Amino acid sequence: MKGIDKNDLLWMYRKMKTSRYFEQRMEKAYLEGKQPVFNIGAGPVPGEMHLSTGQEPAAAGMLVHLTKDDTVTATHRPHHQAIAKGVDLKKMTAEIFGKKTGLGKGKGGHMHLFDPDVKFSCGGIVGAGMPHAVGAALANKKMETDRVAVAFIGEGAANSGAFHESLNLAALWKLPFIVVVEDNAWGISVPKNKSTSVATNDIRARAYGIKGYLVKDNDPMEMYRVSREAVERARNGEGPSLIEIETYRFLGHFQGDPELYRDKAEVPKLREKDPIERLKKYILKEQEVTVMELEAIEKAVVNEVDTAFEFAIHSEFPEPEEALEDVFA
Amino acid sequence: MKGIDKNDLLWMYRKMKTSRYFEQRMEKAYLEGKQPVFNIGAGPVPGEMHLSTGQEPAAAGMLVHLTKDDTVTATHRPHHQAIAKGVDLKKMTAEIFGKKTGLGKGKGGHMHLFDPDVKFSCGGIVGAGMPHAVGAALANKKMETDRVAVAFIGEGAANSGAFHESLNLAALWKLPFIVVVEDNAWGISVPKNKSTSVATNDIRARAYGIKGYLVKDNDPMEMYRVSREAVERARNGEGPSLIEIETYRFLGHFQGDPELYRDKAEVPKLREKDPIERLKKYILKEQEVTVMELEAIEKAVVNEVDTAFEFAIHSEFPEPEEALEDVFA
Amino acid sequence: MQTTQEKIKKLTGSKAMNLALRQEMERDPRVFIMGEDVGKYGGIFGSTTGLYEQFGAERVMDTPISETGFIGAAIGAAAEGLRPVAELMFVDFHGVVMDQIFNHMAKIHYMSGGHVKLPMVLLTAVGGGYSDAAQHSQTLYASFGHLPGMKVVAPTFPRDIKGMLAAAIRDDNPVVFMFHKTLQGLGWMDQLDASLGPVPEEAYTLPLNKAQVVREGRDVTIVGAQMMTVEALKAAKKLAERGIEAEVIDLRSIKPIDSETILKSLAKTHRLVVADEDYFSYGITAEIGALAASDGFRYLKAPVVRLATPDVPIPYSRVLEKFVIPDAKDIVNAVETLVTA
Amino acid sequence: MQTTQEKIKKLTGSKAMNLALRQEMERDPRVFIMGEDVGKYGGIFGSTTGLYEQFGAERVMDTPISETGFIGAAIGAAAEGLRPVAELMFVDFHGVVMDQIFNHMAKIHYMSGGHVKLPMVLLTAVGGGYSDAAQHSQTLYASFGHLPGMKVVAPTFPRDIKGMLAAAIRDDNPVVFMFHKTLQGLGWMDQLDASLGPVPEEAYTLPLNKAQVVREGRDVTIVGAQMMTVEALKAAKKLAERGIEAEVIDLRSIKPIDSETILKSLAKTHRLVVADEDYFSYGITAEIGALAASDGFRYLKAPVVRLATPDVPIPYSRVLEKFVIPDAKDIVNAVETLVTA
Ligand SMILES: Cc1ncc(C[n+]2csc(CCOP(=O)(O)OP(=O)(O)O)c2C)c(N)n1
Ligand SMILES: Cc1ncc(C[n+]2csc(CCOP(=O)(O)OP(=O)(O)O)c2C)c(N)n1
Ligand SMILES: [Mg+2]
Ligand SMILES: [Mg+2]
Repeated sequence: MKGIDKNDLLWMYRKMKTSRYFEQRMEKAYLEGKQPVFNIGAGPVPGEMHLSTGQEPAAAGMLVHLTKDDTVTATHRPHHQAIAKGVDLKKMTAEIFGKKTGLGKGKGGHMHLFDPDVKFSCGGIVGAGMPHAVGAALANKKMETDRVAVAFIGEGAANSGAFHESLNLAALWKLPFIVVVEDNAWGISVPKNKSTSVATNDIRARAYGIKGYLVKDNDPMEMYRVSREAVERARNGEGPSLIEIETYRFLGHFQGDPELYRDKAEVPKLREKDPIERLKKYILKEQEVTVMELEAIEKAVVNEVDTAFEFAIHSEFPEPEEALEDVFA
Repeated sequence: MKGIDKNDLLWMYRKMKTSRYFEQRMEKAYLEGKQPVFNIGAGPVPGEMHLSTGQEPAAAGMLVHLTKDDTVTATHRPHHQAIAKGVDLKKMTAEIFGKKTGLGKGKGGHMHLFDPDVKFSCGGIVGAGMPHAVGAALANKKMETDRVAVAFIGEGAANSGAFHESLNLAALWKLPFIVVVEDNAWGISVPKNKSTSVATNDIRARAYGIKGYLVKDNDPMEMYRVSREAVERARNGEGPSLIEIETYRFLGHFQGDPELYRDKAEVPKLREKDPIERLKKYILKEQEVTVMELEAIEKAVVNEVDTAFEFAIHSEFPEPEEALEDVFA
Repeated sequence: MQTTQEKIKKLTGSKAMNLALRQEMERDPRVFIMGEDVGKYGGIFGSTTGLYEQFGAERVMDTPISETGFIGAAIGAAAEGLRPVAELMFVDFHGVVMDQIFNHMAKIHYMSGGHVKLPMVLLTAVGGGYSDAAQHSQTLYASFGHLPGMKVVAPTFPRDIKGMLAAAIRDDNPVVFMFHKTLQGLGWMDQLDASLGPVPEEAYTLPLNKAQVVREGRDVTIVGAQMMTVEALKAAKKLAERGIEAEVIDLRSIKPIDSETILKSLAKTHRLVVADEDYFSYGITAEIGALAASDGFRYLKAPVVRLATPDVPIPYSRVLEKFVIPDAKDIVNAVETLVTA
Repeated sequence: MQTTQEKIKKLTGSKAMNLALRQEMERDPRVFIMGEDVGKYGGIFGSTTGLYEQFGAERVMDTPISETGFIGAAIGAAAEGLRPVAELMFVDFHGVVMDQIFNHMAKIHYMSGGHVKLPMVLLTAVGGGYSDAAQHSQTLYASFGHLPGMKVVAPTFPRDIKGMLAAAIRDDNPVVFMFHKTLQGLGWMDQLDASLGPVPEEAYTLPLNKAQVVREGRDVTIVGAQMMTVEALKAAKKLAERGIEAEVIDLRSIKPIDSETILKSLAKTHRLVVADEDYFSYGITAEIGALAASDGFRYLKAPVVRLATPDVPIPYSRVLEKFVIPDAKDIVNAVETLVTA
């Protein structure tokens, strides 16, 4: 295993920061019109809102190794992956605001972001994106490229039938496919030990004769290392991998979640181990990077996100009749 | 592990013989009206016909350890299990002939045999019976009985989502559940190595933290031993098991299968290792049983099956209007 | 159903459902609940609030995200004589478990010649209206109504919710019980008057196969279910101001359709508008429209009007979603055109 | 479509389908087939006979019994620009993969604002008639027709099968292509005249959204699809002997319904019988019955007659199955009552 590339770490830092700041702004926008009484349909951003704050390493540590020609499928909690995959942030934000300028012209929304330019998609049905990534990997192989396809899922999704069928297919056909299981300890209110019969999902890789990796404690550097190996193996035709990362859900399952099911002390403890701070410290300590360089990145992040929000907020809503368009090509 | 009980072996011999002879008669009945040109809808027994000839050890070796209060779910290839579970043979035969006196009044047919008196069911959708057995095991546990539930599936079914979800649930809830995977090497025309990413499914037990067993070479005695252990463990609250048995499909996937996909030499080779003959030899050699005793069993078998066919053949068809009955209780 | 005035309380749809579950679980120890987040969370749409605390983890079971597994297990448990209530969180997720539902739950009784009973309830949330987009906003009434072997109900008002849920649990057949999110009266959604109503406290049951005339009228019959009933009632009020008296029928049962009640109304009004939150093609407007064209033909004096969500996925953006789901205004317009034509 | 006489051959439905697949695969290297037993076996209903030999295992891929996995993978491959044809062996199995079909295959184009195209075909066998019982005999036309975002076709005759399958493969949208087992002309089933017909050898396409008048008449319109079209034609022959001239419409497209062709016929005959091998409630008879009651109301002179498989699972025993699936005799009886009423 080679060392860690400084530019990769800075890239990860930037993406993680972008995701974090994006979600801070999004949380605020989402709660507009929903206070003092939470009303899911009110405000500038209606519907469900699943934030990934705390889970940034899972996305950045993997996606730093991909190009825009590699495919990613994500879940109902897609912002960190979308941002790290390079989804057009303006269009993505506009989509979540339901605007005509959005990725899906306002038809998809937060759970259904599609950016074919960077081969990103996500969806609201748990587990359902995995077979799509298997299909992309199959296409990659058929077209004799060295592209890979990565599916992100939650630890809850690892108990769905789609998980099993997808991994068996990917392994059987030796596809350039990787699944990243983001174990944030919870499937809504159900803790992992009430949903999963084994302690960690890397064990399940053996049921398909593929490589299984476990990244503990939400470690961005370890995620980086493990993902690099898995991506290299996939590109070299050595078949699929399963990576489980123990990650942290700082917020509720969705915004508005009363979170009565989890210990009040859990989140503060997790927040002490903020992975972005951790990465920052590591970079400053281990790499030849100054605080000023990082601050420049932070500024750029704020600028990028703010610009995206400006764009989204000032974009037009679609005309009602546009609802009838785009059913068919 | 205790030794093998002679009466158990004789019971197995009887059940395997019954199944074999039943299927010989059924094959003949099925082909009536379908010769010289095979027509699936013609003759006294229309529709698909999946015979289990060669696979008898899987059923007998497991079911010798169960009582009528234990639950069994089976597949589209259900005769050997149904017979070993003690399903009413007259009603079962009548059902396959589409008669009013059948288990399902002629509504179910060969793939849909239900005998609640001995807690047996089967169905035509691959993998779908597994969750039902999990549910029965759950009920057993809730009702604080020591009953177990056993699902039989084919090796092809082990790649379906239902397999994964069922095993995870059974393991998570530590249910008295066993799945028997009958690896007859084929899922219709697809060989195991083109459907399954691991060589044997016992490996997959580890993905749920449960016991996995492998029975090689269709061995009735080994199936007996392994099943006894799994059933005892289940009854003692030690949780689920997965047993894969390497078994033999002597016939086509269904009657009328041209079998162009498999080597002409395969079946003759398998037939040399006929498990019923093998059990017979073992019994005669290792147990204090005479040829005459076995002949008496064989006679009883013929008599039982012939009586069932007589009953079925001479039973009435339902009245057409009865099609509208029994939708609801 | 006989109850005394004193025992009637105003409850939300959610509380009514909750009370029915509680009373049935108290009455019959064989009844238990399985589903995602039905335990401590109390059900994403509040259907099981407080039940975990009262009955414990054995009878209010959180499940993994394994709908085929646990709804299939409910079938297996029902076959053993238990009476499971399985919650499919959103009806939109039925596609991961449809085989268990329509090939097994719905057919085993029949295929067994009536020998295996499956006394179970599939509880599921339906409906749109708060921008939850294409995979979380459907009603899919007809996706269930089309297939034989299950009773499918979709009550609107709290009193019906309670009585029909109790009846569903006591029924020896599989019942799909659809509750509409917006009609649950949840604190975190728009508040509707219709989501609060008088509910007898004591246990009672209501028939699973009967529609109800919720407003009498002579000029036109409007048939709807759940939110479309609510919109129809709103429309009827407006129409009355303009001298048009609409009769409104709340379907309550999606399968079977209570043709008798509909035809009786049609015999009186001779005009029919059907409103459906589900998709247009092969939906409720199709089934009831065809009923009018066949058995009701002699009563019909004008073309049947079909108002439904058009054949497009439910869009996310508020303006778009509002545009596709029919509402009172659409109904008023339709009736006015119809009556004055 | 222009073809010369010489190039037309008599082919079975199965051979017609086969030829379409072969020609499209020769024409476009992006087209490939996935499914259970589509390789050496050639498809349980013969759809892929000989294709494995011609195109090899890469383009005619046998899959594990993992419908969610491989049909989901087809979606993913289509999004990358390939053009998969995925075979779901029996339509009855759709329940294990319905989520991929209706929530993803059918909606992704829309949810992406038209930016992601899914050019794929879901090929599936439908229909009963040979005692394959409740889980292998359904048509489920409406289960697909009800849901937005997919074109659903069910051609009857070999010429249509070939042209519509080619069109489905070339279409940039997901198309569900249903072929009826009994109309494939397979050696191991009852032989029907309708399963053999003239088919141009060269490649051609036919529209996916058009019904076809397959017999002209003035007294009544009979609408059917696949086997019901065949039965309707038989019935029309019998009726003609009795002086009743029935117009028969072969639907071909389940979604969208070609209302224009139906209404045009209704304007002429004023009477409508709809026959459906699918279940009664919320089925084809509902959709077309309601079309008649709404847009066709002014033409209708008698009640619409709905003939369909009643709302029961398909029973196994031959007498029972025969009883539930409508046939020519049922149609004749219905028309006679209708015309003489
Ligand atoms: C098939 C399906 N079942 C249930 C749901 C409802 N649901 C949405 S998110 C979620 C929890 C997912 O848990 P996990 O996979 O761990 O992802 P996380 O939310 O923790 O990121 C559930 C049950 C769904 N969307 N799809
Ligand atoms: C969900 C589903 N997919 C496909 C089929 C069609 N089918 C019936 S049996 C079979 C092969 C099953 O193979 P296996 O599980 O090994 O059992 P075997 O037939 O060998 O006993 C297939 C594909 C089905 N019945 N159900
Ligand atoms: Mg999680
Ligand atoms: Mg097999």
